[in-house]
Amino acid sequence: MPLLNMVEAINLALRQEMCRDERVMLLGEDIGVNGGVFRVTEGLQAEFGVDRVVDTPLTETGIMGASIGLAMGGMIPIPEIQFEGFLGPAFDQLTNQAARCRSRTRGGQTCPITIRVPFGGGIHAPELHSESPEAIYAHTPGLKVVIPSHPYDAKGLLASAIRDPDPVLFFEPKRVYRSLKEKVPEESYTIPIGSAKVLAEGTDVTVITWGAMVFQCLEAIDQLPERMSVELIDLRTISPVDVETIAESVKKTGRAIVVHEAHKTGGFGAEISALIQEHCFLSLEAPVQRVTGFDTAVPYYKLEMQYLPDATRIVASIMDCMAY
Amino acid sequence: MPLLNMVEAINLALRQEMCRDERVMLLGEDIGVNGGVFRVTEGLQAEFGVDRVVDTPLTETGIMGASIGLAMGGMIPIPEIQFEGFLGPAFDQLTNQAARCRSRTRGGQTCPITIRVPFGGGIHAPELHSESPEAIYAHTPGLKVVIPSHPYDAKGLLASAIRDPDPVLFFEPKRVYRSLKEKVPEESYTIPIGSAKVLAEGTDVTVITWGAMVFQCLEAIDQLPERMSVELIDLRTISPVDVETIAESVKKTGRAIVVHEAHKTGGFGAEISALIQEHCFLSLEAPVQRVTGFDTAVPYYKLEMQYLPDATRIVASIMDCMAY
Amino acid sequence: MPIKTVYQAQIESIQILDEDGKLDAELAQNTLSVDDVVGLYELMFISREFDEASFKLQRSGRMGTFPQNRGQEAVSLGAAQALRRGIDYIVPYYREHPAMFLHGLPMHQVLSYWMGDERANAIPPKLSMSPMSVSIGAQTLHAVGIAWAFKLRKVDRAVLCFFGDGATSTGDFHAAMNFATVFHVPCVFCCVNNQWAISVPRSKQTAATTLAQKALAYNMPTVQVDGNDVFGVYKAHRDALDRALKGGGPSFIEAITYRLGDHTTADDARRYRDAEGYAAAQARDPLIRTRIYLESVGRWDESKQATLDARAKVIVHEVSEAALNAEPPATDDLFRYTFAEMPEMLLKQMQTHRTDSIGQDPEQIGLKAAPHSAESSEVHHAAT
Amino acid sequence: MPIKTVYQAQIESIQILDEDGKLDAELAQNTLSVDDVVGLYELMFISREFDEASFKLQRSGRMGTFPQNRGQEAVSLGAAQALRRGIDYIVPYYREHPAMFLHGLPMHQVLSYWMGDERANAIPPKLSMSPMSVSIGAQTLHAVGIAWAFKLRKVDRAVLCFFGDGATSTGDFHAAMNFATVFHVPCVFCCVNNQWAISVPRSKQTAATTLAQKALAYNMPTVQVDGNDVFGVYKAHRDALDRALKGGGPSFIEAITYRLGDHTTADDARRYRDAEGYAAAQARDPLIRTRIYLESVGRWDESKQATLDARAKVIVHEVSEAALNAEPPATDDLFRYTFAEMPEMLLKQMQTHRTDSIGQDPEQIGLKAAPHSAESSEVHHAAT
Ligand SMILES: Cc1ncc(C[n+]2csc(CCOP(=O)(O)OP(=O)(O)O)c2C)c(N)n1
Ligand SMILES: Cc1ncc(C[n+]2csc(CCOP(=O)(O)OP(=O)(O)O)c2C)c(N)n1
Ligand SMILES: [Mg+2]
Ligand SMILES: [Mg+2]
Repeated sequence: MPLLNMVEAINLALRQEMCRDERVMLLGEDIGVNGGVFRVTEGLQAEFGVDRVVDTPLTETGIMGASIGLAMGGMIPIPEIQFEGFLGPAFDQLTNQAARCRSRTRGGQTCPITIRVPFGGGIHAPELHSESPEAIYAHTPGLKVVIPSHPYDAKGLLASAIRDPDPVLFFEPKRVYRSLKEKVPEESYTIPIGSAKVLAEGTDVTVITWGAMVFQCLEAIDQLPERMSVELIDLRTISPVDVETIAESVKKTGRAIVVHEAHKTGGFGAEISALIQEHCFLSLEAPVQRVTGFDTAVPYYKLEMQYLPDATRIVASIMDCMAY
Repeated sequence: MPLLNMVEAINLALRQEMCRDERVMLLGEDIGVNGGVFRVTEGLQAEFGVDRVVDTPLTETGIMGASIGLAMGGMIPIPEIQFEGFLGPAFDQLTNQAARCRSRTRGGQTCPITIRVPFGGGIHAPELHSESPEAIYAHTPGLKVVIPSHPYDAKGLLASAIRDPDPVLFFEPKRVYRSLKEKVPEESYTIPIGSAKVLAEGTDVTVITWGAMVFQCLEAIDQLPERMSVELIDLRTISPVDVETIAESVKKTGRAIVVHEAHKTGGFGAEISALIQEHCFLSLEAPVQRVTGFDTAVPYYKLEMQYLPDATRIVASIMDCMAY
Repeated sequence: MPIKTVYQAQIESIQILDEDGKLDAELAQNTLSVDDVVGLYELMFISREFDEASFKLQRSGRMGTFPQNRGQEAVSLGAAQALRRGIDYIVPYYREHPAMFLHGLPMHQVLSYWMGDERANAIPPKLSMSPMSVSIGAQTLHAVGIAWAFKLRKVDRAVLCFFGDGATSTGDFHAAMNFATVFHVPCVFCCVNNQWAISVPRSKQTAATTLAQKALAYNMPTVQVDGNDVFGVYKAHRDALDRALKGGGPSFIEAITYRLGDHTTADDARRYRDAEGYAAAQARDPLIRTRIYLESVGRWDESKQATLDARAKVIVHEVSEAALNAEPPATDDLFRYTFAEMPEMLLKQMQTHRTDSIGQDPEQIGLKAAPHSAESSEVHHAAT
Repeated sequence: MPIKTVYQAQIESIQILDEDGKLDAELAQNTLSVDDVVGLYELMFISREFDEASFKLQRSGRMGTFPQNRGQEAVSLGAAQALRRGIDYIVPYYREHPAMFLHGLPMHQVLSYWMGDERANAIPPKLSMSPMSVSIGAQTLHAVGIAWAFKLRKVDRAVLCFFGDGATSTGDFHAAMNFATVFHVPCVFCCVNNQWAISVPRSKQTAATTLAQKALAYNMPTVQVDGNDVFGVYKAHRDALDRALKGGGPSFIEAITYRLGDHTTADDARRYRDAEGYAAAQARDPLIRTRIYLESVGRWDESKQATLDARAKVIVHEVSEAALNAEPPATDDLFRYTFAEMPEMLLKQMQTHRTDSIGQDPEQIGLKAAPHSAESSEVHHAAT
């Protein structure tokens, strides 16, 4: 089995889905000859031609709106938004049009698009290149929101997203793009959307996270005293969220910490916290804690590491929560 | 003291602030001759002229982006977005530009704009005219989000918003626009942004809400058995949220229910629920309950009343929560 | 160099049937037959009757907001007539019901739509159109995407997209025009310039002399047409469709007309409309002009009109009854179309009609869970 | 009618200093003095040196991504030269540092910016400009708003907005052009057509023959200019500024140039750039042309060049040192500029550098609260 990083795993999934179904096509800024600014679509235009891997003019509302139309016309488009900070101009088409297509037409018209978006911080990028807007889209009925943390998951989840009959927002944590390789099967496989993964089993406290923060959590767990037993859950999908896996774990541990890069207030951590007490109220031994980005704009990169949750903050929170 | 409805109260606040500071100006679709589709700006163009009450072309990103520039150039603009469903095209300028203006320029440039937006359901309007997107904007650092439920509050909060040196998103619950009148002082006054109001004192359970849902909650309280003592909190501002008032109440009652029109998942109720257990964990006798719109698109109006929380659902939730 | 001309353009305006009902026979060649015009006139008239009836339904509290097409019938129908039904695709906005009628949409669906019944958006499978768009400009990009798909799939179909003068100011319109030309897709843009975007007059919407010149920014073929002239509208669209189907790419048509009604039933145009402009526009009513033409060629008279009057009333009455008497939608419809497969949490919301966790799981307080069935949520609905 | 012409337009292209450094003396009248050109040439050269040094800083890991202006200096400086410093307002995007330098921005701020230091966005109070914009197109609306404010406040100032060829595709650009003309504001739109938007060539960005014709959609005066000709660029902007200040409203200028560098240091243009086009563009380098002109009028020679070489190196070295040696920003800066007054919850985040509720309120677990002071969060920072 080859060792692939996330960029390679996604590239492979795209290639396989394009081979599998000729209605699948890619469109976005710089994804053709240039292979995308992160090289995720490298080689695909050469292989599938300019009609199926399309460099578009610079307008995210155009990319999103045209993708909806392409889907209405029988294609399976995979638009790329170059950075999450540029989802802004596509917000209206994504939330008010793509996400409502099935509902508005009472099922007559569907919108099987997968929107690929590099997201999150930690790569010393300029302004608007390091944001985590996932909560906004998890609050959008009709839209699924998938966030893989590992190459293996990325490949299987992307295949599922592309085959999904409804719109899927697929956030790719750019900090992880090339930071690790793992064994990824050559052949095509799918991982169901909406199922979390328990990355470490434990009995004292549950840590729930997604995206690049998985690795900060793993680092934190390494730094904890040996006697502490942490269960780590990688949500992988935040909408629909796998509340069963979360609840089962917290019922066992009685303590929970959510970790995410996005701002605290109104972040998806709030939803997890609310769900936990709705489902595990009598098991909770301490309030659910949120270790998150601050309620400030994501700063320019000299202060980025002060903004992003890191192992130190996660460790401190786990220790405090255990002491409660 | 005159009896005013919310439309009249807002109109009066606008007039007074325009008299008070000549930099204040209004811009939006149909706000001039036509006085706005809800007549909120009625008479203002006649009084202050076409330079200060401006009918714009049909583009929300244009209205929002130009307002930011007007503020940079020394004006105090009050853009109107005709319905919350059309905030979509303004989303990028609002969240990535207006809300970051102070931070991006390290305080060198500020953005003292107040964005007025009629919002929420219950008036049998067409698609995209009945949404409640407040959670999205409460998750935007640098932006304040104010939602009055009563004419008196609307007038005082709007004056504060206009004088605030930072951008304020001012949601006006259209269901309440003309549904009640109350005594509103003729003279100018302000109500501080960020302070909730206890509308009814009680000891058994705390109900937290905002906007038009205040009236569904009041109706629900009326329907409860006499012996039950409910504390009702109208947040009035959801960002920054008045966590002290909430916590104080829940520490007393031990039970809390959040009611809002927006979809449950990722709604601002999740934040309130998370905050309550963070601040009142040891006082809680039951899980915080959320009575909200469903995780579906806001339906066309024949099903609207099934979507919106009503007194029946609120009563049921209060009774169940008390039985816990 | 040093100064040279790098670009030149000019825009033409066409009129074939003039204000007095006189036809330019030469230009009219290969456009509409007299039979076509009789059919179109009849539908114009029925649509007008439909608008009147809708107005009354709204005023009597039996319908929500409604946007009349009144005065714009020749644009809607002349344009739609240029398309092949069930083949070419119509992407309409909220005011273009006549075009949808011509292509076979059951008229009561439009009433049901404005009565707040989302089922009205389920377009019968054989028709080739999308539901009416509410968000101004958004649909122009969908039209381009559909046309692009047709091109990629090598099917011989084109798309007609309707939008108003106000829509030309949106970012989506700009993106749509750009994508259409860059990807050279078979899409016809019909800009219904009815002089108003609610209360904002065309002159305040843009400083451009014509809306047709918007297309110059994209090197898109563009023309202006008298929108009250059903021949001119037809010809402009027929030419554009032909070009599109021959691989000639998109076209833009500015159809100049006038909104004779209020913006919607929630609006009162007397607040902002100048009386003179309005009177002049009434005199240019496309129904008058088309009827004069038909009379002049001996194909229309008082008795035909009387028959049509009566027929229109019957049709519209039946349509209103159909909409008014429709079964109310099931509460479960609220949930059913969110995803192809309902996620667990949404299913629970549908089954319990509750969002509070105890309400969804009454066992938490020692009560038996509600039976999970479609009936239960109906019952719940009745109870609320 | 029946067919009449309703609109006509043509667009001109200007060149005053040609590829060989030859000046059109007539057109050059009332434009730049030879002294002006010496000053501009020197700054062009220093900017070029700045770009080189920045590239090296990035490659050696001491700076993040950086977008060179290389090849576009005549646009940036010719345009900015037409403005009155501290009076007329510049709204730049990320590639226009030469214009900002000309108007007095300390050069090290641009390096600090790309080193991820947000303090670099604090524009010195006497300068009249906004920070560089990252989101493509967004700044065009701000420029219009500022110009509109100047008009409303009746102050005699105009605005110059820079943006690229790619930006013309955005919805914000469309809205900005429309607002500018509808409200007739004193704003000059300088479209830096450097032939590329990252890897997307101008020909794929729009089907339009020229970018200048985008302005026709709004009835905005428009012109094309050779962007490597500092005289032409200056004249086009001077004319537009004069018009703006006389109440003549906005103007559009397409300045045709070529991005001689990669898009940014994160890009590798060899992946998509055709070698021939690139070679041809190198031959049209504005620095070469400007220098030939200055030599031809006896104002430049090898020794002057050698002096400038040395001076540029010193300046750029000093600037780099200033940026590299800046104190790191305080952690509290993260919080300080969110609102004029910090809400309670944000203050707690700053004071504790924590978001978890127990961490913010250690008394919950019987620990004493952390001391609330600026030092504490510094300490925290050091610990993380
Ligand atoms: C994006 C958006 N903004 C605002 C509105 C509110 N609105 C509904 S119709 C309308 C005017 C539309 O004018 P035009 O495009 O000329 O179409 P017409 O109604 O004249 O047919 C406005 C502003 C909307 N529906 N969508
Ligand atoms: C709204 C938005 N979308 C995408 C990007 C990513 N991006 C950065 S620069 C660029 C190309 C810009 O091209 P152009 O406007 O021609 O300016 P140039 O870089 O050539 O000077 C893109 C797509 C962005 N910054 N903003
Ligand atoms: Mg109109
Ligand atoms: Mg460019």
